Parts: sequence; C-alpha cells; structure tokens
Amino acid sequence: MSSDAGDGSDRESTPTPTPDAGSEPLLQTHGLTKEFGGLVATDDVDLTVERGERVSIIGPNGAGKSTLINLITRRLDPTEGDIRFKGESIVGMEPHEVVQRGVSKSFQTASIFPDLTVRENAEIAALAAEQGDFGFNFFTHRNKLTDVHERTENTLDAVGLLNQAHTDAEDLPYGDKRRLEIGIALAAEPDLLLMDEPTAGMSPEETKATVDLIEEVKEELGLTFVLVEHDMEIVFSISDRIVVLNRGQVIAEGTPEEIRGNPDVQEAYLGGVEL
Amino acid sequence: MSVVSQLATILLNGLQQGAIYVLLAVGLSIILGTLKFVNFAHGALYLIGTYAGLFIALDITLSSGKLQEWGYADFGLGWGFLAALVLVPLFVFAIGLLMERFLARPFYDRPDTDQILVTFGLAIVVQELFRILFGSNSLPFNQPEYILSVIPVSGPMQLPIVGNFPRWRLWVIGITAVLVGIVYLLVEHTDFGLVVRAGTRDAEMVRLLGIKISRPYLVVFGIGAALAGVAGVVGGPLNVVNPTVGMNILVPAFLTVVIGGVGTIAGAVVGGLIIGLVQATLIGLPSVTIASFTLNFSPWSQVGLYAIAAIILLVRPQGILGDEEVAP
Amino acid sequence: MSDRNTTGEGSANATSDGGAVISDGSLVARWEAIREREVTVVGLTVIAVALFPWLFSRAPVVSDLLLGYQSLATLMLIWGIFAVGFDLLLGYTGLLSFGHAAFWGGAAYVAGIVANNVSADPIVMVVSGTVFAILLAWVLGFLSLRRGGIYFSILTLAFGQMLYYMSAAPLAFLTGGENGLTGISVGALFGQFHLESELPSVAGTLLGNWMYLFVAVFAVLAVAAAYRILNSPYGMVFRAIRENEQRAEFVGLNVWRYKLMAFIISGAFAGVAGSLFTIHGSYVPLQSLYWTESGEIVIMTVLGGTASLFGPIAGAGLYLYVENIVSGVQTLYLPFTQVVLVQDFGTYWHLLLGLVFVVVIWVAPSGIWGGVSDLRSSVRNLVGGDRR
Amino acid sequence: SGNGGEQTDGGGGDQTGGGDTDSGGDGGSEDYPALGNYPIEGDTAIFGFNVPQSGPYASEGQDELRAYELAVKHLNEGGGWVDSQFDDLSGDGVLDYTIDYVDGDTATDADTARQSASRMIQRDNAIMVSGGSSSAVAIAVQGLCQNENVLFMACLTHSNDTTGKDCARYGFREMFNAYMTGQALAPVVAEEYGEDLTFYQLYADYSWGQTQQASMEKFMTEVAGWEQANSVATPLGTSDYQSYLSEAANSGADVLILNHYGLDGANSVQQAVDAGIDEDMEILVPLYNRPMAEAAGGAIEGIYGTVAWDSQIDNEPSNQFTQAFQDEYDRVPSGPAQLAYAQTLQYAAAVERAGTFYPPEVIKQLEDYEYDNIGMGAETMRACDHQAQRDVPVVQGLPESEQESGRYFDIINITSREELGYACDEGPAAECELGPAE
Amino acid sequence: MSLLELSNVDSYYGESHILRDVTMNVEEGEICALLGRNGAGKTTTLRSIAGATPPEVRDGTVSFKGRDITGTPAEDVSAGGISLVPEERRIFPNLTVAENLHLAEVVRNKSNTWGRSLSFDREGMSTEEVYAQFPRLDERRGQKAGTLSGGEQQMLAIARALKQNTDLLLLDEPYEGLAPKIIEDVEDAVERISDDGTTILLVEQNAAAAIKLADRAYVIDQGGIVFDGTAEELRDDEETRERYLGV
Ligand SMILES: Nc1ncnc2c1ncn2[C@@H]1O[C@H](COP(=O)(O)OP(=O)(O)OP(=O)(O)O)[C@@H](O)[C@H]1O
Ligand SMILES: Nc1ncnc2c1ncn2[C@@H]1O[C@H](COP(=O)(O)OP(=O)(O)OP(=O)(O)O)[C@@H](O)[C@H]1O
Ligand SMILES: CC(C)C[C@H](N)C(=O)O
Ligand SMILES: [Mg+2]
Ligand SMILES: [Mg+2]
Repeated sequence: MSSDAGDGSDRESTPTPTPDAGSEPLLQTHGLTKEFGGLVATDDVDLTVERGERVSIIGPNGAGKSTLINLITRRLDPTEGDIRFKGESIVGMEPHEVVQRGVSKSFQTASIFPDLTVRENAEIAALAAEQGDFGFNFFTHRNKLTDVHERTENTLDAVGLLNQAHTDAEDLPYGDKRRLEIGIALAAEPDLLLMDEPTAGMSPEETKATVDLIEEVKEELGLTFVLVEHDMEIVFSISDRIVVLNRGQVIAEGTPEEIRGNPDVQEAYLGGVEL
Repeated sequence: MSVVSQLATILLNGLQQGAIYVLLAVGLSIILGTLKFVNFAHGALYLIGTYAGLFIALDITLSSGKLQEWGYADFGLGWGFLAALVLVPLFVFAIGLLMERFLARPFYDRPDTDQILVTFGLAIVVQELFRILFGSNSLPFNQPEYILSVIPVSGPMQLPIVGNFPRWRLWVIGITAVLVGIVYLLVEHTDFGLVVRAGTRDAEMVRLLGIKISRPYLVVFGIGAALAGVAGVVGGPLNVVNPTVGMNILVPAFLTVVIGGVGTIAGAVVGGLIIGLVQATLIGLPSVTIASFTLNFSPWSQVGLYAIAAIILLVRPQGILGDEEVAP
Repeated sequence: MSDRNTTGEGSANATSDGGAVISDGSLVARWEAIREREVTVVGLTVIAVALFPWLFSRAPVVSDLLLGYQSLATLMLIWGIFAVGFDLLLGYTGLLSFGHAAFWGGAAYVAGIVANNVSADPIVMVVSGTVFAILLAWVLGFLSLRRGGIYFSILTLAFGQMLYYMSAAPLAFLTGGENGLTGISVGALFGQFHLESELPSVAGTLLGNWMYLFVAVFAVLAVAAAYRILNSPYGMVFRAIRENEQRAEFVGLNVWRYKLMAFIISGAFAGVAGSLFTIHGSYVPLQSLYWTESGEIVIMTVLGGTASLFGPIAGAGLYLYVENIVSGVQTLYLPFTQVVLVQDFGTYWHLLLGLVFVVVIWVAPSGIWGGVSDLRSSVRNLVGGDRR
Repeated sequence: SGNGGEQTDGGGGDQTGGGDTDSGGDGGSEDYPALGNYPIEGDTAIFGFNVPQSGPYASEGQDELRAYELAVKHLNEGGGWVDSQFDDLSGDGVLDYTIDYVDGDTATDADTARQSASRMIQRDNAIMVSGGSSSAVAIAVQGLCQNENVLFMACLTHSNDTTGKDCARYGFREMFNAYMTGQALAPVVAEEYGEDLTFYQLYADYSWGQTQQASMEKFMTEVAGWEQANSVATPLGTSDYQSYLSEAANSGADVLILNHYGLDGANSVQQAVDAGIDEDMEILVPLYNRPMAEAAGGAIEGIYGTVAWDSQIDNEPSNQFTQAFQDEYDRVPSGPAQLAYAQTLQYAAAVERAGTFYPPEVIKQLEDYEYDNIGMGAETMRACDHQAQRDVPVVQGLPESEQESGRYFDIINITSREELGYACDEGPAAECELGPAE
Repeated sequence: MSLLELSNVDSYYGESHILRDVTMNVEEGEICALLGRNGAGKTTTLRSIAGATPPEVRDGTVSFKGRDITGTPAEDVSAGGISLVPEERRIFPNLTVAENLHLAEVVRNKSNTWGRSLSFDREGMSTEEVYAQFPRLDERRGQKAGTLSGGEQQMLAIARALKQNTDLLLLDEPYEGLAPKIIEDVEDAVERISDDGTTILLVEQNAAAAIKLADRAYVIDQGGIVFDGTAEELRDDEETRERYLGV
C-alpha cells in the first residue's frame, strides 16, 4: 500500500542523535525496512536507544512494532537497513548470537518451556547466560555448575517465583507464566531488554505487579529497555521516551509529554478523540 | 540400435516408472499439503489397491495364509481388469474416508511425529493382516490381455523410433496422465478445489464463510487414497504382489513428494518424473571404461535416486515447485 | 532421600525440597546426593544386568516360563544400548529420525570390515565402528537438520536409504552386498578370552559367556553415560529444544549445534550397539541398513516409553522377546489350563506389536515405562501419603 | 531294492568309540567331550527346521516344512524311505532317541534366519539344523552352525559359494550348484541354438545370482563357444525389470539369460515376453522351479533350464517319495520337499552309522559317503567340499496349452554326474576351506 | 426480541477466563459499536458469537433471531446469516481476488451447499454489485490477493462478507491499517450496507471513528461490559472514554 498520507516531514524533524560521538548509543537502526511480499511492515526506521534509556514503542495494530522487535532479535531478516548493537552490526547473526551479546526479549504471548519446572525454565536461561551459546559439557553434572544455580535462584527470587520452583511451568496461572517469561528474559542479565506487550492478558492487579517488577529491575539493574505496549498508563508512567510507529514509519518521537500533545499521534493512534 | 531410439526407450521407461510414483505422490502431497497430515500408511493403501485389483480382476489360488487354511484358497471374482480399474478406486476411496474420519482427524492437532508414528504403526498392522490372511507368498498378478475382450492391453507394441514396447506400460502412462489431469482440474478449476486450496492456507476462515471444511477434507483424503489404489491396480501387473509392496513403495513415494514440493500436483508430477527418469537413465546408461577401470551405472540406480533427492533438497529445501515456507 | 526416584527423570528438582535456602553448603550436599543417586542408578543397572541372563535363560522355573536363552539376552542388551541413544534424540530432544539404521548398520559394517582386514580385537572393532558412526552422524545430521519436523524425518530416511543402496551394490566389494558381510571371526578379548567361551564359576552361571559380559559392560556404561548426559546441561537443553525450540534459541542457546550434538550422541550409541551386533553375530546382514530397521528402533523406543532412561531398554527387550520367542509359540492356552485360546499364536506376533504400538501412541504416549511409573507413583501416593 | 550307502574309508578308523556308546542311553558322554549341543539331555533329539515361512521363497519353505515333518514321522514311526531305502534307519527313532523338531521362520532374510537358528540351537538344543532357500540365508546360517558346532544339512541352495568359498565343515549340500547347471545346460543349448551367438545376462545381485552368472559366462563361452555381450546385476527383490530388459533388447545379443529365481524369475520372463524380446532373442532361465513355471504360464514355452528334483522323474525312490508325500498331504511334492526329506534322513542315517550324535563322528560318516537312494541316481557326498556329486535334470518349458497341474516342463535330459562337476582343486571347490570339526 | 442477544456469556482461552458475564444485544437494522482497548475482549466477543473456537463459551447463551446458537460450529453460524470480517483481514493470499470472492458464494450456490438448505432475509450481493461497490477490486480481479495492499485486502475482506447471505455483519477493526482516504470509502460502504438493511456490529479501538457511524455503543474492558448506551451518550461520557478507551 503506497498511500502518501502524512509521512515524511514529521519524522525527519525529530532529532536523530549522531552516532559515534563519544559514548556510543546502545542500539541503533539505520533505514531499517522489512517487507512481506508487497507489504512494508517497517519502513526506513531510524531508531536510537541510549544506554540506560527506557523507550516505549506505540502505534496501532499492524504498525510494525513487533516486526521491529523481531528484526532486532534477528527472528526476521531486514529487507534493507542496518542494526547496530554496541556499535557492532548484528544483521546476519543468528538469534542466539544476539542474545549472547546482551539483547534479551520477552515474548508477546507467554513463551516458556511448558513441561519443565519453573526452576528448570530459569535454569536454561541462566545456563545460556553463564555458559555461552554452546559447550561440550555434556558430561558435567549440572548440579555442579554453582554459578548457574546462583543465577537461577536469583532470577526466581527477582520475579518472585521461588516458591513455585518445582511446579511445572504449564501449571502456573497465566500471570505467573508471564512473570516467568520475563524472568527467563532477565536471567541473561541483558544490557537491553525488549518487551512486547508484557502485560497483555493480565488482570489489573497482575498488571500492577508486573509494572512494579519492571520498575524494580529498572532500578536495580539499570537496565535499558524497549517496551511495546498498548496500555498507555504503563507507557506514560515508565518511559523516558516514546516512539510512535504508524504503518511501518516513525511518525513521532519524544517525551511522554510531547507525545501526549502531538496531534499526529492523536490522529493515527489515540483515535482523534479530543482529550 | 541408434542412440536416439535408446534415449527414447529410456524416456518412455522413465515416464512409466515415474507414473506409478506420480499416482502415489499426488495423493500423499495433497493430503500433506491440505490437511497437514503425514500419512506413512499411504503405502498400505497401495497394498490394498493391489490386492483388491488382483481379486477383482482374476481368480487366484492362495497357497498360504489363514484364508487358505480356513478353506478359502480359491479366491477372486475374475471380473476382469476393467472392473478392477473402476471398482478398486471406489473401494480404496471409501477406505480413505474411514481413515480420515477415524485415524487422521483425531491426530490433526497432534504433533507431526505422532502422525508419523501412528500411521507407520497402521501400515505395519495392515501389512501383517494381509500377511496373515493371504500369506506372505508373492502372488502373480497376470497382465490383462484384453479389456472388454477387444482392446488389447498386453504384449509388445511396435512404436516408431523406440521399437517394441510393452503395451500395458503405455496404458499405465495414459491412465496416470488422465487421472492426474482430472485431479488437477478438480483442484484448480472447481469450487471444491477452491475450497480445498483456501483451506490449505486458512481453514478457520473457510469455516467462517459457512463452508464445512471437514467434508472437503474427507474427500481430499479419499481422492488421495483412491489414487494410491489405482497405482496398486495398474502397477500390480508390473510387479509381484505380496504384503511388503506397500512398505517398499512408501519411501520413494515420499521422496517424490518432497522433491517436487508439498501440496502441488505439478510438483508431484515433476518429482515422479525425475525419480523415474533418474532410475531409468542410470540403468540404461552404457558403462564407461576409463583405462582399465570400468564404471557401471546400473548399480547406482537406487543410490542415484536418493542422491538426486538429497541434492535437490539441499539446494531447494521446499522442493522444486514448493512454496517457500511462510516466515514465522 | 536416596531411596527413591532412581530413574533420572526430573531428578534435580526433587533434591532441593529442603527449601530455597541457597548456600555453598547445600549445593555441596545436593551434589553429593546426586552422586549418590548416580551410583545407585548404575549399581541397580549392574545388578539387573548381572541377574538377567540367569533369570532369563537358566534359572529354574522362571526361565522355563520365559523360554529365554543366552544369546537373546545378549541381543536385548545390544538393542537396549541402541534404544537408549535413540531416546536421547526422540524422547528428550523431540527429533524423530527414520534413518538410524545408517549408524547401527554402518558401524556394524565398519566393525566387520576392520575385523576382516585390520584387527579382530573386539575393542578395536567397537572403537572403529563407533568412530565411524559418529562421523557419519555428524555429516548426516549436518544435512538433515537443515529442516525440521516431518522433513527431518524424511531426510534422515532418505539418507539412510542411500547408505543402504550404497552398500547393496556399488560398495558390495566391501560389504558383500546382498550376501551380507561374512567370514568375520572375532578375536579374543585382550588376546585372552574367547567371547564364546563360558565364564568361570559363579560368573558363568549368572552371566554365561564372555560375550555377555563384554556387552553388559557397554550396556552399563551406556546407561551411566545417558544418565550423566541427561543430568548435564545438555539434558536440560535437549528438553528445552523439545518443548520450545524458538524460545531456546532466544535465551541465547545455539539450538542448531545442540541438535547436531544430540544427533551425534545418539549416533554414537547406535554405533556402539551396531559394532557389538557384529561381534555378537560375526555377520552383518545388509538388512541392518534398511529403513525398517530404523522403524524397529522407533517402535522399541516408543513402546518402552520415550523420555525415560529405562523405558527404551524395556521396549527393546519386549520387542525382541516377541520377535524371537512369542513368534515361536504355537498355541496359546488360557493360563494354567488346556483351553486353547489362539492357534498359531506366534504367527500373529508382528501384527500384535503393530497393534500395541498404535494403541500406545494413541492413548498412552508415555509407553510401557510411563505406565509403570504412573502405577508406581499412585501406589506410592496410596501408601506413603503425599510426602513431597 | 534300494541299497543304502556303503561306508568308504574316512570314518572307519576312529569309529570304535561311537560303537561302544551305542548301547548306553547316554549317547556316549564319557567317550566324547561336550561339543555344541552334544550330549543330548533326556531321550529326545531335537532337529531345527529353519525355513522361509514368509518372504519371497515362502511357498518353497512351506513345502520343505511338510517334507521335514514327514521325515520326522517316518524316523519315529517308520514309513517312506525309512522302510524302503535307508537300511541304516530303524523307524523307531534314531539310536535310542525319539526325534522331535522345532521350526522357525527365516523370512528369507539372513538376519532373521540366524536369530531363529540361534534360538533353536541355544534354547531348544537342536542337534541338527536344516533349511535354506536363498543361498545368502543358507550361507549365513551355515556359518553360525559352524561356530556353534551344530550340523547344518543345507536344503535349497544353489550358489557355488555354499560349498565354495563359504563352505563349512558342519554344512552338507545335497542340491547341485550353479556351476553344474552351467555344465549341464551349455551342451544342450549349443546343440539347439547353434554356435557363434552372443548372449546377454541379467542376474540377481547376491551370492546365487552372482555365481550363477559367472558359471553361465564360463560355460557358454567355453563349451558353447558363445560370446557375452554384457552382464547386468539387478537388485534382489526387483520385480520390475523393464529398464533392464530394454537394455538387453537394445544390445543386439542373440540370447538372453535370466538368472532370476522364483517369482522374480517368473516376472522377468513374463516381462521379457511382454516386451516382445522373445521375438528377437532366445531366452534361458538356468534354474527353474514349479511355482515359477506356474506363475509364468505360457511365457516359459520352449525355455531351457535345470531343476532340482521333480516328481516327473521316474525311478523307485522318487515314486515312493511322491507316493508317501501324497498320502500324507494330498499334493504332489516339489523339488525342495525332496531335498528336505532326503537331507533329514541322510543325517539320521549317518548318526546311526556313527553310533553317536557327537558331531565330528557324524561328519566323518557323511564325508565321502556314497548312496543311491534318493531318486537322483548314484551320488557321493564329497569330503573335500561337502558337495553332493550328482546328476542334473535339464528341462524345457511347455506351451501353455500343454501345461497341466504338476506338469509344466519336459525333462529333456538327465545329465549324468560323470559329465558334471569339478575336482577338489578346481572351480568353486578350490576356494573351499572347511574349517575344524571340533 | 433483538436480532442478536448475548446473555451472561463467559468465554475462555484454555484456562484464561476472558469474557466475564457479557450481556449485550443488537437490534435489527442498527449499527452497534463495541469499543475497548487492546486486549479488552472485543475480538473474543465476536468470535464467541461467530462460533469460532477458541475461545470456548462455557457459560451463558448467544441467540440469533431468537434461536440459541451457543456452541454452533462456525460454518453453521455463518451459513445461518452471521458474517464475520475478522481482524487481520484473513483473505486467502494464494487465491486471486475473483476466487476469494467466489469462495463466499460457494456456500450460497445451491449445488455447493454441502447439503444444507437455508433461508435468508437478505441475499448476498452479486459479483457485479460488489465490484461496483469497490472499483479498486474490479481492477484487480485476476491478481493474487496476497499481493494486494493492506487497504485493498481490507476491502476484499469486507466485500467477501457482503457476498454472503448476511443478516448480521460483524466487523472487527475494519479500519485497521487503512489510510484515512480509504477509511472514508469503507465508512461509506458500511453505511450503505446498513441502509440496505444489514445489521452491523462494529468493533473498534478508534472510538471516534466508530461513534461517527454507530447508533449505539458498548464499551468492554477486562472482558466485562462497562458501558451501554447510545453513541451520543458515549460521546458525552468523558469519564468512560478516558478510563476505558485510553483517551
Ligand atoms: N510473517 C509475516 N508475513 C507477512 N506479513 C507479516 C508477517 N509478520 C507481520 N506481517 C505484517 O506486517 C505488519 C506489521 O505487523 P506487526 O506484527 O509488526 O504489527 P504490530 O505493530 O506489532 O501490531 P500489534 O500491535 O497488533 O502487535 C502487519 O500488517 C502484519 O500483517
Ligand atoms: N488464542 C488466545 N489464547 C489465549 N489468550 C488469548 C488468545 N487470544 C486472545 N487472548 C487474550 O484474550 C484477551 C482478549 O483478547 P481480544 O483479542 O478479544 O482483545 P481485543 O479487544 O480484540 O483487542 P485488540 O484491540 O487488540 O484486537 C487478551 O488478553 C488476549 O491476550
Ligand atoms: C533356492 C535356490 C535354488 C535358488 C536361490 N535363489 C538360491 O539362492 O540359491
Ligand atoms: Mg505486535
Ligand atoms: Mg481484536
């Protein structure tokens, strides 16, 4: 679809930090484009995330938010453009290589290992974090791996699932599954955490708890994260910066206050209902 | 013999051998493509087709098996080949319906591996049932001499360029071409086919349009089965008939599907022809002598089949005419 | 704490039921408990393996009922080794290979060819067969793992068949083609002990011959190795891949290489078993590369129970028992009576296995061993209350 | 009437021990060491009949099994050749033992056959194993029997290797082999079709087909003076020969030799005729049997080949066997049945002569044993390779109109053993190393 | 009696309880809007009505024209006169535009009804009517639907529904990913369909757009109905809009 309604100028006016000036941004995309057949899911996206920053991406359904996340995690190959993490281009890497470099992702729908226990779920993530993407340790008893264990316990403690450590993951209530899912993502102690709708499907209380959890890790780990969320309450409360996508393009970008007042955003996403 | 006539013979042989694989592969492929069901029991349908054809067309005397022990050694209707050619597909079609309803349907939502395992198990059960009932002896499936007592179908036939060629094998090529053509038209040019093709991509949406997709599914399974049955009838006289024929033909049939690309009829045809031609060519190639070393190709005929398949799959994992898998 | 749960499944979590206190002390304690359990598993295996041939083929009453015999006991262990390795792939990693005959048969041929041309030392045979299987698994795994699901199954099937046809004709000068590899005479173990000869004294009564002892050592090693692998990081990664391959990739694991390792490891087990098969039979049938042989190991593993350590061994034993003993039963009587239930019962053996197999997949995917475990735990619950 | 064999040298010297134990029911455990399944526990000796009850040669196997059962019955109760042809046999068991048997299914598969033989030997303590059909199977089982020190009385196996490079001290073959088929056939077809012809061979790619192919090549070239155009292996179990036949037709050769057996053979002949090859080429099928002739129907018209034994062979032992078999089963026995019956009685008679079941003594009794009691004329079980030296019947297929049940070919000629065979240092026998008896 | 009535419906995805006690009704001939934020349960509601599984309706009833259709399979619901235009368009990418449209007709076509006879208050549009309605599609009859732009695909999805014999049209976010100009086209089409007598249940996150067309509106949040009233009432109810529609 090649309509030319409302693109271009707005995006160009938003400031794009120049790279390599002293402290390098943690994540940078340049002209990132992904096409599916004829459909342009992300269209020439330049996104910059600084260390320690909390960025939210919002936009209507199909705007390309998940696609953007998937491109960064290397689940999808970009049609065009470059992605740099800590200054290194990650295009062409395998997903696990990107994870090993410090990019972790929490999935849109709870993606866990259903038949394993909660502890084992966390342990797998801890293992990948401590031992790298592959090892020849098939004869080492895993209980000997003290470091992995500590990390597992810490992770479970952090997401408050220590008491359910022996439960099979699939038997957890929905909210706890999401919690575990976030735990798995956190176990790697990533530099950058990508979260795609972490509170989807949660009740208000669970949502609250998750937001608190995110706040907590944010404080403790000084984590950089990119959040995709439709719940504006969360978005506006925890982001430093908000990026608005529409039909694959960045149509606005700024602090929560700036975004709240931006008419384009109103139009494209918030629905044009006057506030 | 001229090189031209030799090449023509190889081509014709390849076509004919490929034809049997095509019949099997078309069924396997539409079932796999449409219903996402992996049928390791497809060979069993071929087996059933062969035996059914034998018993309808001829009068057979069993020399082993339980039926013989129970006193039913003389078997068969002896209605002739045309009857078999008409009745067997109907019969195997019905079996296909039963299979879809009672075997495949409960497994649509289970992992592929379970589908493979359960159909593999069923294939063994069918084979053993046949072994027990009809004995494991190979039974001769004599070629029909005439159809309707007037049309000669056996014996050699003088062809231009090629010279003598078994008449029945030409019939096999013809029958296959016609049937595959019919199925192709059915799938590509009828409402039924439209529903099936749409269901391949999004079964739920088809239902949301008010179409009961389970019936086309049944029919697709039935057609696939019937084609396997036909393969059994037309292929039977070219082979011996015994309970292991189903298992033996299964692997090349699967290979055909995978080479050609799952879910496309044209792919199954291309795959079958490649397999048939590779086989016929390797057997037909004259040996090459380099210095004192003679290389004979015919021992490689089977290896070649799998090697070609492996190469095709490595270069084009989705098969020659297969669609690329949709990204996750 | 060490008196239960010796099967190796889900063991690590059962230990920490003391609570969530994490300190070096408890880790050490836990490691020791594990060690202890490992010793227990291996110990029980040793006992079972040591008693089995006697019970099966010599013990009064029991062996008469079972109708067993020595070389079948040996063969069961050999296939058991194969099945344990196969289950690492099918049960734990979730990959269904229909080409494992390539490793079993390939190793068998290499062991035989080595015996005929290089050294007939049984240990050399096992080592060379296994090394070959590992290399072959590496190559075939590399190729087949490019696709998942049914395509993986079909690719392994195709490559396995290719090997079969290779040794049927083009390589017949090496393999004997359709005749099989004949004329293998296996040397004495350590140049001393002829494998066919009886073991001295009690060992002879229990184990029978050196052949059994030789195979039994490998069987115990196989169980120990599999147990260790399952309790190593690999075991967990394998199961993670089975459960959710994509997520495993996204926690930073190189899933492809782990799958390749799973394939190679299971190929190695098949290689050991295949080499032992040659030593046991001093003959390699061409059939050992045919795809139905791959089908057999699939059936054994699934029947016995995937994703368990001993299930596949039980499955292998059961399959061979039915194939070799039940198949010879003429008339089935109602137990303890002369009432004829089925005439020619033996001829139905294959049908019977096929039916049981289908039923198992349909209703009891955890197989026989799974059934036994369920039974055991429900009995334990009945008797011991719910002491977690 | 029928004279049993005479003892030739060989066995005589050491035989004293065996004679002594004859009276003791123990079968001589004090005199001979335990070996294989000797000594026999209890008073029943078990034979193991390992035949294909499934697979391509299953119909041969079934007839063999009938004959085996008949042999056991006659050994225990008298009847058939036990009464009329084998003076050594009493019809009241063998030595003081009753004979019983176990049977197994080889599935025409070497591996299965070995497993089954191994069960017979280890669990059922079979003292002798007999069986065969498919030389690959026979050779595999023979090897096992050699290792286990149990006698193997080969039944239907026609490969040169069985008593050639794969021969065994513990194995004995009554059937002739591919080499002798070549010898018997060559003069007949040279006479019929003339000289200076070229021939094209297809052969089943395993022990039998390979040696059959080699033997045909040897004798058609040497004796008939023909020239081989080409020889192509077809995988065992091939049932569609079209591509191979096309090549043969294209070769321009005059004669097509189809080294296929059983239904495979019936198929290749039929397909050849169907492709019109018989219009341009003469066809030979070196080894015939009845099910094959039955299946091939009119296609075998005029085609030459050899057969093992046939009920059409008219002499006293043959007719007696046919009669006994028919009385029992109400059907005409096949060639393999005669072999199975003969081999079982042959073994039992050797045990009687040895006076013990101790295998090395029995072997001595069989080696170089001469006999004329199984319907194939005078024979010798040669010591150097355990191959029976015997006559070979040459046959020609009848046209469909003349075929009737039990009669599918004419016996053209029974080639005498004088014109056949090879010396112990010649042909297949040159490669034979029998191995130890103990 | 309303055309469509939901009373106390509870729907689940596996164990997750999504719809909680949803009661609503749609009157014949009206355009009714169902609004709510992402994940509020709008799609789940539509799927529960259309008989699509999952979700599973475990409690409560859905009735259409006075008949209880709870648990009726999707194809029967559809054949009975309820058409769903789902999220994400769900056109068949491997079929051409014409084939996509024809598919909707298959069930209507006597010879292809797979044995069911139906009666409808309203006949589906003819092919020509549909093309007249959406000229863009007319231009693209022979094109594979997968290669259409998002907006064209959306039109195709709606057009497909219109070809069915429909008494009640369920539209799930029909403006999703559409450019404003095309949104207007779709709005026009919806209005016209409504004028033709088809009842419409319209699901939107974009409250403003929906209210423009709708006669009445429901607001759903956390799987429960939190507002029920006319479009005007909703427009005036700032609190509800702010709380539940995120604006
Ligand atoms: N694998 C795919 N193949 C084809 N099209 C795709 C694929 N994945 C996404 N798309 C299309 O790309 C566009 C962007 O999708 P994406 O999932 O990124 O949206 P989103 O912004 O995350 O939406 P939501 O808020 O609903 O999650 C959509 O139109 C979608 O249909
Ligand atoms: N297949 C599913 N399995 C489990 N949960 C689901 C499934 N589909 C939806 N849900 C959950 O049900 C809830 C309601 O989803 P629904 O799709 O009905 O929302 P919606 O109001 O249509 O949102 P949107 O505006 O994004 O389309 C959400 O929390 C969602 O996560
Ligand atoms: C049965 C035999 C006479 C022929 C058979 N094919 C063999 O291997 O020897
Ligand atoms: Mg998304
Ligand atoms: Mg929705």
